Amino acid sequence: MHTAETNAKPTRPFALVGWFKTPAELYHACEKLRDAGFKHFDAHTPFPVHGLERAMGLKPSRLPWIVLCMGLFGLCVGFALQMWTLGVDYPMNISGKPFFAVPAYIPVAFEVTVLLSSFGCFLGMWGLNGLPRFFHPVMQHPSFHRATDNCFFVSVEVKDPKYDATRTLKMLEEAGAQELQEVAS
Amino acid sequence: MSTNTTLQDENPAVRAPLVLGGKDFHGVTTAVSEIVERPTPKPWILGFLISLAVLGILGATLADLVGVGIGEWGLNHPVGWAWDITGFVFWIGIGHAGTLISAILFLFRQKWRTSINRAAEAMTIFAVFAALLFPGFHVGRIWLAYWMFPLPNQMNMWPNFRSPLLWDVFAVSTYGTVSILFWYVGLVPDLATLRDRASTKLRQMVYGIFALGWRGSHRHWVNYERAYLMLAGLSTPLVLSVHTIVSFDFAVSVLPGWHTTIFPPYFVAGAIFSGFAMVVTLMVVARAAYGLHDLLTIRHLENMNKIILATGTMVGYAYGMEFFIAWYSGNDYEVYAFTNRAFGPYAWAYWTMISCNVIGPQLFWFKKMRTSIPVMFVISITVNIGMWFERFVIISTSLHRDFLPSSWGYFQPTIIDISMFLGSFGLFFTMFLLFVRYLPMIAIGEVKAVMPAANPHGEHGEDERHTAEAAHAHG
Amino acid sequence: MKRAPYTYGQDLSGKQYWRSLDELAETPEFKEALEREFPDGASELLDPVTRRAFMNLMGATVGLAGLTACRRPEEKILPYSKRPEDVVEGMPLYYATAMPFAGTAIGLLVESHTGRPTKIEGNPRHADSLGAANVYAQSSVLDLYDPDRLTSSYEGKVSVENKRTAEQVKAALSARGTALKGKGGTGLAILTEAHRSPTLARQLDEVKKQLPGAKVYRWDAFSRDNVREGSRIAFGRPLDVSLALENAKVIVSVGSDFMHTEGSPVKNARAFASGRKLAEANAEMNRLYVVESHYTVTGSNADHRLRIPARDVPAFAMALARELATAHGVNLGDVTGAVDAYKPELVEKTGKWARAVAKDLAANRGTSALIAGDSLPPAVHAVVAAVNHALGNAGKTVNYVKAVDESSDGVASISALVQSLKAGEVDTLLILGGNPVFTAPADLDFAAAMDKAAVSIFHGLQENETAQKAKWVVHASHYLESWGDVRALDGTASVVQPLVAPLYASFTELDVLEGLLGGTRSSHELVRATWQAEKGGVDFEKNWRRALHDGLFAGTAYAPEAVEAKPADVAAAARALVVQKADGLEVTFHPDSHAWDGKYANNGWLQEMPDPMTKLTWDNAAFISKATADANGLRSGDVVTLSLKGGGSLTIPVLIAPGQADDSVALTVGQGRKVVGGVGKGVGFDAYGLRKTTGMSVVQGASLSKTGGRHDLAQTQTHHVMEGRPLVRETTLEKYRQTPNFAQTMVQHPPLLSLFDDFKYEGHKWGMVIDLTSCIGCNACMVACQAENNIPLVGKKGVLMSREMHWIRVDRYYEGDIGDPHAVFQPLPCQQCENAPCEQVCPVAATTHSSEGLNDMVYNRCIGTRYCANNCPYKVRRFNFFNYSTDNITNPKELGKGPEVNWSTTREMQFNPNVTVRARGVMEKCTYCVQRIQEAKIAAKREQQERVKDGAVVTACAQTCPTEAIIFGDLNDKGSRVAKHAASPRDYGILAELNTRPRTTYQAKIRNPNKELEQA
Amino acid sequence: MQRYLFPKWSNRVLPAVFFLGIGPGLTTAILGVTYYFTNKHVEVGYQPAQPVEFSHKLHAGDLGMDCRYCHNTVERAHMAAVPPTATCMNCHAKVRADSPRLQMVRDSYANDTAIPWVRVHNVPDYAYFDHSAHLAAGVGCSTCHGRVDQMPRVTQVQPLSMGWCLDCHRDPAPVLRKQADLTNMAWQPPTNVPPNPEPTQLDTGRKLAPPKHCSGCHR
Repeated sequence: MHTAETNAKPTRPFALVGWFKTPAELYHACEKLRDAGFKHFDAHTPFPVHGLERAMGLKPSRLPWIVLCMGLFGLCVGFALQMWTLGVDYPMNISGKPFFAVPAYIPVAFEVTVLLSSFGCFLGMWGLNGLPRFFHPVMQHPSFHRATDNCFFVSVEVKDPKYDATRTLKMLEEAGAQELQEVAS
Repeated sequence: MSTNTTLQDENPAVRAPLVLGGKDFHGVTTAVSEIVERPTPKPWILGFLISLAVLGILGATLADLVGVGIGEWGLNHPVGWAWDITGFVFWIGIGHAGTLISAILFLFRQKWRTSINRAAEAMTIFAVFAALLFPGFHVGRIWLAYWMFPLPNQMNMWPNFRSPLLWDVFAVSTYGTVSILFWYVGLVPDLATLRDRASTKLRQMVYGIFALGWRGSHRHWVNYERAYLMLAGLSTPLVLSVHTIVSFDFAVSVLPGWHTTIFPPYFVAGAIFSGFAMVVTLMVVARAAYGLHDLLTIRHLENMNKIILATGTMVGYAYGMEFFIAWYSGNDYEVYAFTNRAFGPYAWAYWTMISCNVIGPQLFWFKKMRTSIPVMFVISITVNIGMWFERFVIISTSLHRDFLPSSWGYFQPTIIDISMFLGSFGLFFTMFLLFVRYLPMIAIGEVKAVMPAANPHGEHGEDERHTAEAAHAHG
Repeated sequence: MKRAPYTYGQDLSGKQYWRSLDELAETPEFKEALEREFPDGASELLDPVTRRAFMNLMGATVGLAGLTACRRPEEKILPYSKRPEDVVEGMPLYYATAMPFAGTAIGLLVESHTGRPTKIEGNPRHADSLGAANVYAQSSVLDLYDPDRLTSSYEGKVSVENKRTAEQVKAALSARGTALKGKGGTGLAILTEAHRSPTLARQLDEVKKQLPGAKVYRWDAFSRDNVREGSRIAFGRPLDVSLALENAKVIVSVGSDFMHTEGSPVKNARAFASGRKLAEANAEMNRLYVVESHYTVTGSNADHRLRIPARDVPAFAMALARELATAHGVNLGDVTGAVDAYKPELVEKTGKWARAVAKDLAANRGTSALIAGDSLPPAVHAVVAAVNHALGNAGKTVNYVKAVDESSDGVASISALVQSLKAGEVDTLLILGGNPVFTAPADLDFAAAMDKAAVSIFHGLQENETAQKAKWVVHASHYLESWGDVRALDGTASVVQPLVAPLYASFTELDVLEGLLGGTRSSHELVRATWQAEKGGVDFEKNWRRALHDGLFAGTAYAPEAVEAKPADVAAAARALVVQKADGLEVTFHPDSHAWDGKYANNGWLQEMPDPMTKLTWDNAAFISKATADANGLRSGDVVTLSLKGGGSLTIPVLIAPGQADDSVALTVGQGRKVVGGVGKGVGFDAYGLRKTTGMSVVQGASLSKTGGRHDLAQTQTHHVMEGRPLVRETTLEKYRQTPNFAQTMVQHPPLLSLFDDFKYEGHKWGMVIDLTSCIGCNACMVACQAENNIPLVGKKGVLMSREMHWIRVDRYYEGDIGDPHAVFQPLPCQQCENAPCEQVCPVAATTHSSEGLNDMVYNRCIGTRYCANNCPYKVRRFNFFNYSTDNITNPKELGKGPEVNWSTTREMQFNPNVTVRARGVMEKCTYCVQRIQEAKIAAKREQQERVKDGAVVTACAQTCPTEAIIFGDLNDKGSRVAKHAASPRDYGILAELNTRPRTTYQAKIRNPNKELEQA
Repeated sequence: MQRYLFPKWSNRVLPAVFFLGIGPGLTTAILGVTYYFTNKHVEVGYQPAQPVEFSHKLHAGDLGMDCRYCHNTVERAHMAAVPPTATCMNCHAKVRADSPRLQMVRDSYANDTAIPWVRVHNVPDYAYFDHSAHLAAGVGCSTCHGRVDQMPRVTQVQPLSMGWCLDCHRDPAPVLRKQADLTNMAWQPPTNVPPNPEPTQLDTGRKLAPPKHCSGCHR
């Protein structure tokens, strides 16, 4: 049975985790970390805090490209399917319409496009986020359950070259972080 | 003058806040989560049992239809479709409001959507399920319905992609799938909240599994918001295409009264119209039942009533335009079809439709009316009745008297027609009640995000409009 | 392909029957015929199953889509042990035979699949059918397989314990015979229907010879007694009237429905139509005047129809004679004086008419025909005969020929029988066919009289009211399973030959009489003997086989008799004529279009076939005019009590029948049978109760009173006007000559352009043309289609829900005043559109276009969305809402009550093995008889030909059309009849403005009105 | 409050379920259906026991009797009828006149009862196959029925599914033979015949145009 307590005995720590009362404090803390050149740190918030990605210096998402590709793929599949089945494999005279009745094929092609794009969007997002991941070290922080309620967490990973147990701790405390503690990996 | 809307009355420049009662983040979390965590309320059980009973009726009906045949319905030659397809279009239409609220209003940055979009999306999905019943079971040999999908087979036969009915198959199934994805993506952070608040290990595990280990990481939020945006962007043309294609079922035919180019926009407007009416009906009840006055404010309801008024008027315009075009086209069959609608054997249905859809909603021109709970409740229900009749009128009155007078007929529903339609409500409400019982019916995270306190630049109650600028200043 | 039939063994041995039925029942074709859609289900469906079992069955069918090890269940092939001569499994055989019908006989060719007669066609060589057949002939095959037929003989009531074997019956008969011989036959009374069989006549003579005391009586609900009596008065001997209308330019029918129910209807219809075929614009056209009270098929085809109460019809005939004699110098001798009392104006609103018609007749001496209805009094027939004679029509357009059955007045005959029964003079009553207890005049109370006979023997096809009262019930053979012979109206003699051994070891009339006389000759021998005597000689065998092959003995038609008018007698009769005076409402009696006189009451095809004029099915009603209805405050469907001054009343729903004379109520007798099979039970109302010896056809002094009850009348067409839509396009001969292409220019529409290139149809290009000028609306095509294509019945409930399945329907529209409209007919099969709206909307491509332009419907691909039917502008597609073909097949009225299966092994024997039997949930429609097209193409391929020759394929409807109004063929073959017709300026397609490109087109209807009556 | 944390290994569960469970499961299901539920598997190889152990190998093979001696309706009718018992007795009245294995045949002939043969080639009832048409076009027996002359007990060798029919109707050239070879069991299709859009009857040169539209087979 894993609980916060059992995991709390750190053998080799994973990250320094603490939380702020308000989005504003978190925002400024992240700016600090960014300016200090930290790379491997993260914020955990109950809702997307506006502009935080800029404060953390994150690159824009690559998701749109995935969706675009899936969309184009869907479009081709949609048209190819109809063209081949009704035009090539078993052409039949239906209401005197031509075998390649392109106008009539638009709706289905469109729907397939949307469908595959959505799949790309859905799966792509979870893929990029590395989810589902049911266990993550930061969850071991005793108050972490409030990260989905009203606390704004920051976590700085030990593996970050700039990381120094004492200085980073101090730096965050000044920023107003609470319950700062290292969590085991 | 109703007191619920004070702020707006005092200073039009400032919009009424979306969360009342001075709630903080935790307050919001609790308000919503408690609904799920509280022990099951008696009224809920009662409602659920009733829905289950009605669902049972549906089961019996379907067994009869498959076992005996759809002759059990009142269909005949010439009326090959009646309550079945009426029910289909009716439910699909209802579904549309959900997507509209969650997707289109999202793209338009209408923040007031946040507290209603979750329930609305759920409504969409359940409505689509209810809708799928009808085309599914209206076919004569449902055990062969899978022939409508392009599966390789030893007959070397393929479906006919020229048929609007097949477009429907693709449109509706896509619509259902995408709606579910969209809904689930929105649910994940709230499921995480429920996971973290859960008091029993079982709940922690179940919610935990569906939360996929969400930990609110902002690196995730970045992809998440982009995904949400794009799903919204995809759903918007999708939802428009779905009812457009549904309208093609009729528009593509040669039947006077069906063969009409105005159908796509007309159907979409009608769908939104009926959908919002259904949302209002459900929200008014949920609001009262769970005391969500602070999150589902009068402003939300009023906005929806405005949309009902707008779309209702559009639909009314379409009704009129049909007649004009019929007359203007000089096509005798067209002219007859519409005269027959208004003054033929089905005139009663036509005038029910007009009074419910066009006349009723005009009350919403008056603020008193659109902010009065009882009034909007009644009107929202009559609108749904009216919209059911619209579909019935379009389908049956066009069919029962078409080109050759010799084959004219009249459709009368049988008990099985009625039980099928009734049963579909059983299905819908059973699912909806399960939803409000076990899932957060309001998007917790999104509501928090639109609270003034969510603004990382000072807690003083600012209007959200400033936030963006502030963010830029810092960026 | 016609062959002489293989001769049977002992027809009457039960063993033979069972064996033959097994053979039939197990041949592969037969297996194929049943339950095509659920092959695995077929066997289960043979036994009655409960709803649950049926659900399981459905489940099984679903499962079949998936379960791997699940093959179709093992199927047996049971070949013949010794294959009969000429039988090729899978190839039908055709035999020539003839069906006795009303006053004539219809020559037939019957299709037989390994011994099962399945389809009836007219015999092209037979004068009274000319290759066509009417509804009654077409549907008679169903009676053969009627599950409610008598399957055994009984001594006493029809019940298991009273069953008697064939041997016992023969023994009993000969015993009775010897007993009678003892007293010289006194006490024996034989009651027959009006028969036209030389052999039966011979047998009856034989009876009279051996049993001098025996008496033979005759009774028929509808007979031509008056016709013969009339000509007896006019010419001194009882002659029958055989029309030759092809020679007539002006035809005047005084209350005669000669095209549908009287005389030789098929022949008359053909002759009438032949005078109206407009090959080229300047062609001549005959003109038809009809005077009648009840709207008949003949009346609906009139160029001018005069609607007057039946009581005035005789007077009109007289007035016409007077007008001819006085105004046009037609020499009628003494008759002129006799009819002087009948001033044209005597009869309401007819003066102008009488003059105009008389003028027209006088102008066409020798090329006109005056026809009087069978039911009119002999005096009228006499006068009409005199007129025809004086006009020189006799022998040209109206032939007076030897009457086969000279015994006159049937009413007198049966009255006499009842007298002697009541007087106890009859101890043995032998009833050969018919149903006198049901049909005899009500005031005679035949039922009671029948009990007086010590021994009453009833011989008939089904158990009926008479059978129930009989002491002995002998089950009769259907004409398709018996040897016999029959003379048509014009005397043409045919051999009635069996296509199948009697299914139930039954007896023919000949067998019964033979049994009575203690003989042992089979009917086969008896018939041969008759014709041996007639056409004896060395080459008799050759003649005989020739007759069997051709279906008739060549040159047996009677020559028209040279007649001498007897004006004095006619005058006397005319003076003696008592014209009925108006007194309240009048009631007229007609044969029912479904049940005839009651003998077809258990025939589902006929019951569901809509009445030609009222489109009423599964019922009969009192037909009244709108005015009469309003006067009595009645709507269609109101149940009324109809009572006669002379006593007697009837409770029956009324139906407002446009064209019905005011103050005249038309009743059809034959429905409302009490003792009848599952189909006929509870259908309609028995009007015989009002029919008395005093008023067999018309009776005055009736009154209507509303009971307040309502009755559902199932009509296949509920809207009767065209709403000004150009569906049936018609004009007058005159106008047509000015603008022959009027029909094509009637509809203004933008040019019909297509986005796409048209498909090219290089091979065959099947098409159909329907000539509305020729169509008389007789419905023969509907029944022919039903028989050919295994079209199921839906029952009254089904028709009420407008779910009838007919692939071709005959639309009837009224034009003009609802009181006195004129009617037009439009047969409507699938139009086989080249741009078929139904095809593109089918999600599974179950209906597509063939390379020959057929709109194929594939039942086994159909999943039943009904979208195609919705999108069909012609509404010709039919949906199987239930398992119509198998559920309650013997009692269609029960359909729609769920699948309590009531399967009949004999009924299914009629199924055409070349057409799929459709199951529940699939769409069906006219296929242009694609099975026939395929057979013809394959036959051509066998001969290594690439194309089918014109005429090699003909659809069932076209084949049986009495007036050849339907023409089918290959439009690409420029020489074909259909191509020629399609090129005519009269040709148009309905709703062609939708650019559906219908392959079925119509020839506009042309009427030939008389100017003088036009300006009225 | 004790908070439940998922164990580390749980992170691998979901991917594992997908890649090891659903993935292979679906593939096998699809492949299974497309093979095992089709005539190829269900029909081919069907070899029921017959009431009389009639050996086509003996009669058609060793004795070299022509198919049409017994199935004599094949060129005239849509069905190649199973012969009447009388046909058997033509020979067996003398040959093996008292073989016990022919008892049923003799009974059938004597009592005029039918021999209940078991149908092997069973096309669905809504599909109308016509033997005479195919023979006239030059499609021989063995094309569909295989080497019957080598079958002691008849077995089905072709799926007789719609797709299988269509393959031939779309390009019949490879299976067409001269009329003389129709019943020649040993006939081998000529190798590498080019697809011929307008196939013709080899003896008469008649255009064949095998139907590809529905009503060609479904009525």
